[in-house]
Amino acid sequence: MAVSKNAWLTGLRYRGGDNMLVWMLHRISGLAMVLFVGAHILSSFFTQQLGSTWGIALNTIYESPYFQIFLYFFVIFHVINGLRIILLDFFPKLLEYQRELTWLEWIIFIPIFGLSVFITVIKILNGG
Amino acid sequence: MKIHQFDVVVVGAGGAGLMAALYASKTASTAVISKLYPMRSHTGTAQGGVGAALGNYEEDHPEWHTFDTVKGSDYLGDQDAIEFMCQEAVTSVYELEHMGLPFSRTPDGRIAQRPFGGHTNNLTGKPVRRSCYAADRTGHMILQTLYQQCIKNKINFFDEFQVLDLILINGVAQGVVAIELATGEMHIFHANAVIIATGGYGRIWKITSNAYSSTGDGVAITLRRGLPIEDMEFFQFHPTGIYKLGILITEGARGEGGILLNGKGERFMEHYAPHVKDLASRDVISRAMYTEIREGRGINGQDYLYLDIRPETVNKYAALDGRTQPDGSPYRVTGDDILARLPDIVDFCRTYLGVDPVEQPMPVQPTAHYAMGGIPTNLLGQVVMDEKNTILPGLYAAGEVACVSVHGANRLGTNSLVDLIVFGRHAGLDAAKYALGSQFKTLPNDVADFSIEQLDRLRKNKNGTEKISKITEEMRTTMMDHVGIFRTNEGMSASLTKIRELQDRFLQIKIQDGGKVFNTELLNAWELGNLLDLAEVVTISAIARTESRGAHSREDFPNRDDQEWLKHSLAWSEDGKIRLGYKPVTITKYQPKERVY
Amino acid sequence: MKVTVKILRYDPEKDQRPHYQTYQVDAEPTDWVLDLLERIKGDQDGSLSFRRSCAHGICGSDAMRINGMNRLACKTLLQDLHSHTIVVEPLLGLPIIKDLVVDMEPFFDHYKSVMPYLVNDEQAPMRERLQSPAERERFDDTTKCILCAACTTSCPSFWANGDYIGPAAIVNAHRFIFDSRDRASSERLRILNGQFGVFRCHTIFNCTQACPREIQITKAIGEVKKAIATGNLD
Amino acid sequence: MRTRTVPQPAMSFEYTLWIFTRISGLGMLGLGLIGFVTALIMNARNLLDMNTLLRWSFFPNPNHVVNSNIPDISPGWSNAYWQVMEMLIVFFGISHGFNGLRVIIEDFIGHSLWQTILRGAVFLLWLFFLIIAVYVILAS
Repeated sequence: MAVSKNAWLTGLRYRGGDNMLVWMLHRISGLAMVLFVGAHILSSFFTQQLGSTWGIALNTIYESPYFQIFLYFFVIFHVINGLRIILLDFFPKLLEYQRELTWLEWIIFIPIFGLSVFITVIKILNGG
Repeated sequence: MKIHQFDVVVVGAGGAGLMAALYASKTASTAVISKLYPMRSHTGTAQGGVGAALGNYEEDHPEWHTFDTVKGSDYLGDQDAIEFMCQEAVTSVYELEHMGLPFSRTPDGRIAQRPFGGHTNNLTGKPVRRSCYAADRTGHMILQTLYQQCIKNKINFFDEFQVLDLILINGVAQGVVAIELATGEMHIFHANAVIIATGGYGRIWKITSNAYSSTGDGVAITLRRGLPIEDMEFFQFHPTGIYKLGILITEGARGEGGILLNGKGERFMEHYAPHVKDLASRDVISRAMYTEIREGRGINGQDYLYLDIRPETVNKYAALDGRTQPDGSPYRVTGDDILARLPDIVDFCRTYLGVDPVEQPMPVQPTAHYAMGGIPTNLLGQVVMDEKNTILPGLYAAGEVACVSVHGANRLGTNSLVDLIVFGRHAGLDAAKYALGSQFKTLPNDVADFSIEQLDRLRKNKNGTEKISKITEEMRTTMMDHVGIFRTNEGMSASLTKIRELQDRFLQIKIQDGGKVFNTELLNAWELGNLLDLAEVVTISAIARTESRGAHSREDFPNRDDQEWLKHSLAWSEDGKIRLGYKPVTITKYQPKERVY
Repeated sequence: MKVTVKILRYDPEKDQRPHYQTYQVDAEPTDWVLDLLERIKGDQDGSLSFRRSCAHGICGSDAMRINGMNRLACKTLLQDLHSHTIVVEPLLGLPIIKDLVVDMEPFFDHYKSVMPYLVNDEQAPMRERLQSPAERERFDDTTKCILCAACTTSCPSFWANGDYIGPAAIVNAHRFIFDSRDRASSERLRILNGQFGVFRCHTIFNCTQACPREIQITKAIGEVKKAIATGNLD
Repeated sequence: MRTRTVPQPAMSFEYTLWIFTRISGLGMLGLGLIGFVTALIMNARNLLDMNTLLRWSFFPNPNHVVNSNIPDISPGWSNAYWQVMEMLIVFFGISHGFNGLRVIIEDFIGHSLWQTILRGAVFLLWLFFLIIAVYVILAS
């Protein structure tokens, strides 16, 4: 009788607040890091134990400055957002100021990430 | 078609219905049938508080409450019932508190109370703090608390079932017929006792504080089943509805010191009620406001006035009145106090008017609010069916739908909540006792036929030309214009003609929605039929009563006439005609006097 | 002014899937979205179904998705939407019965599962139980809930998994957990400590943003989490 | 207002991992900071550039910086202290990450067989990665 709800993609059909974007980024960055670190551990293992060449190839990608810009974004964002969440868990009273805290988060994030990108870009320009 | 069997069925899940169900379910198997989810009921919009002489701040007695209610009713209330209600109010409020109702508190942890219109210290005549409140959402809290307790007691809820008909077998109530909104299926609820608690019918009027769902279904159903309805000419207009929208601004706003101002910036209530001024009873203030507007003293000459709760205004007039805090110091408020005590009012004004009441006055006009009349009952909530108060076995009514009558010609603020907790409780207790002591009767096969026929008649009108919205609009306008605060024979007769014309046109109504699932259009049409029937009864009862009393005020008969009219009117529907009858008012302690505030 | 209203319609007796239908309506900037729906139902298409009752934001009947966000139709003024096109859709995450009417049963089932009622078997005094204004203030915010489901159906955790108890149920548990008269707080905390309890909340704040009563929902949930972690109810 | 307390509910699986997520997140940062400071004490200022120092702080494994174009640092640095640091960080990191993966998966599934299967799979992956990571650390 009733149509079933469509859980997938519901997020795209709802206009959430600033914090929904932040939450999505947290998930995406977390997932991405599980992927990098997992692959990294695997490649280290193969390089070390089997002297496999694809491990080295993977490491080369990691160490390329272009890739590192992504990595910085995910790591720095995940860390700062994670700290915000922990702060809110310890002091629920701050939850009333969540909007301000989210702005603060971006205010902290942007210079740190900007600096990292700046350094990396300089490195690329210097021929990496 | 499904058949259910319970000892007691309660129709309606507002305050009275839930209260009745809660008490009935202590001994009997109970079902609550409601066209809305319980939390959607109109009780939830009640704001200011529930009156009970707890005396948490100052001296107060149930006897004073009784006298104030009798006086408020313009001596039309039955005094035995009023006395009973005011005595029971105290224990009922404590009981609600024990159920978990989050009342606001006094500094020493007791239930907080505030002054309310018409509630006075009988010795000094000054307003007394009698209304027990939870900020300005007392009704919401009552509804929540009762629903929570019903969940705790595991009561059977049939949410979104519209009751269409009452089953009477050999003069005994045996259940109801209902349609399930979600499927369009008919259900028969077979029960030994039926409690009707469907609320009021304020939707007859254009400017109303009532919900879309306040369509008087219970009253219309019993009227169609040959039972009388009482005192239908008395319908309360609340003085302070938001201009044009009718959304209520609680009397508590005036209890906290709010002042009504006219276009000249005058506090006009001084002229109409020199003793209690802005805390006179509602009919008095509504009439005063109407008079001010009609004499051109509305704001900018328009048809509204200001309700001012800005701290500077409140403090100014409180000083003029010599009002004090409970500890004897002068009464003063700040913007934050207003916000803490009336948060929802502030929210409504910001949302709907774009006005911040702490900084600007609120435009208000009287709004149709509460039905004093309804299904006649006795003290235990049992429905009575004639002038001699003969009981109809197994049928009960409580809340706004019922007329005990404790409100008489005009209800005092806070007494609606008192009514529903006291009489809801007794109806529930007595219904359970009665149901457990009686046998189920066999239902005939055609019990649902009348309901099905009513809906089919609406549905089959494929070539209809009339629209629900159009007829509704015309009915509400004519009732507002002619059967509102001030009434004349001429106007009401015109209105009656109009209502009858609309009833004819109603037969030509066209329903576009042919489906079964959640067919709100069909049910809205059925509700409109109820409203039209009730509008007719209201108008006929009002034309017949040639006096002014309480909320019924006639320009052609401006005085109260106790010789002729100190009696309740009853109306029956017989072969499509309304027949009127009358029954005496019970007077015990208080002889009718002139009513001055 | 003319306003375009785009409504997600679904009639289970006719349609396979929900579809959008567009209406043109005359409106004033101070009209509410509910007025528009009433006007459409009254003048153009009687078969449009939606719930409504009190029409001023207290009963919680008409929560729906308006321009992508959960709101009460009777509390949303056109002028606040800043748009001449209004998209009205049913709440997400609950099955649609018809048009804008969704099945509320799963929502109420979650609500009922947190013991949303006062538990205190001690002998009650003859008068009221005492409670200081500060103790009363402690849970004031969460008593405002009208069970409109706007919060629960704005929660990504609930969309993903209907077993999640949802913000509304936690709010109503909070109202009793922090009530000084109640004696079943630890039982409620135990329920909320389960797999589909408070820890499925990822502080996304859609609920707080959606709440028409402006309850600090995420804060309430945070306080419940903290109470689980510390056992402290202050 | 007197303090109201209730007996804490028993540690549930969900709560344990919730609190672990916070602890491990903070833990990784803390360990990184400790590593950073100890590396500086061990004269990292003259041996490593900033980039490598950061990488070292969070993964103090000689293998990890081995093919950077910096002087080989393993001789003086390859000791038990760094191995313990590294193992703690790796344990926190992998657990934090796979728990996050579990949360994301379980946000989408209710009580069902799938839940058990996927939970088992995540557990096995976690164990697998933990073992090889420890192996790599000890073997380098």
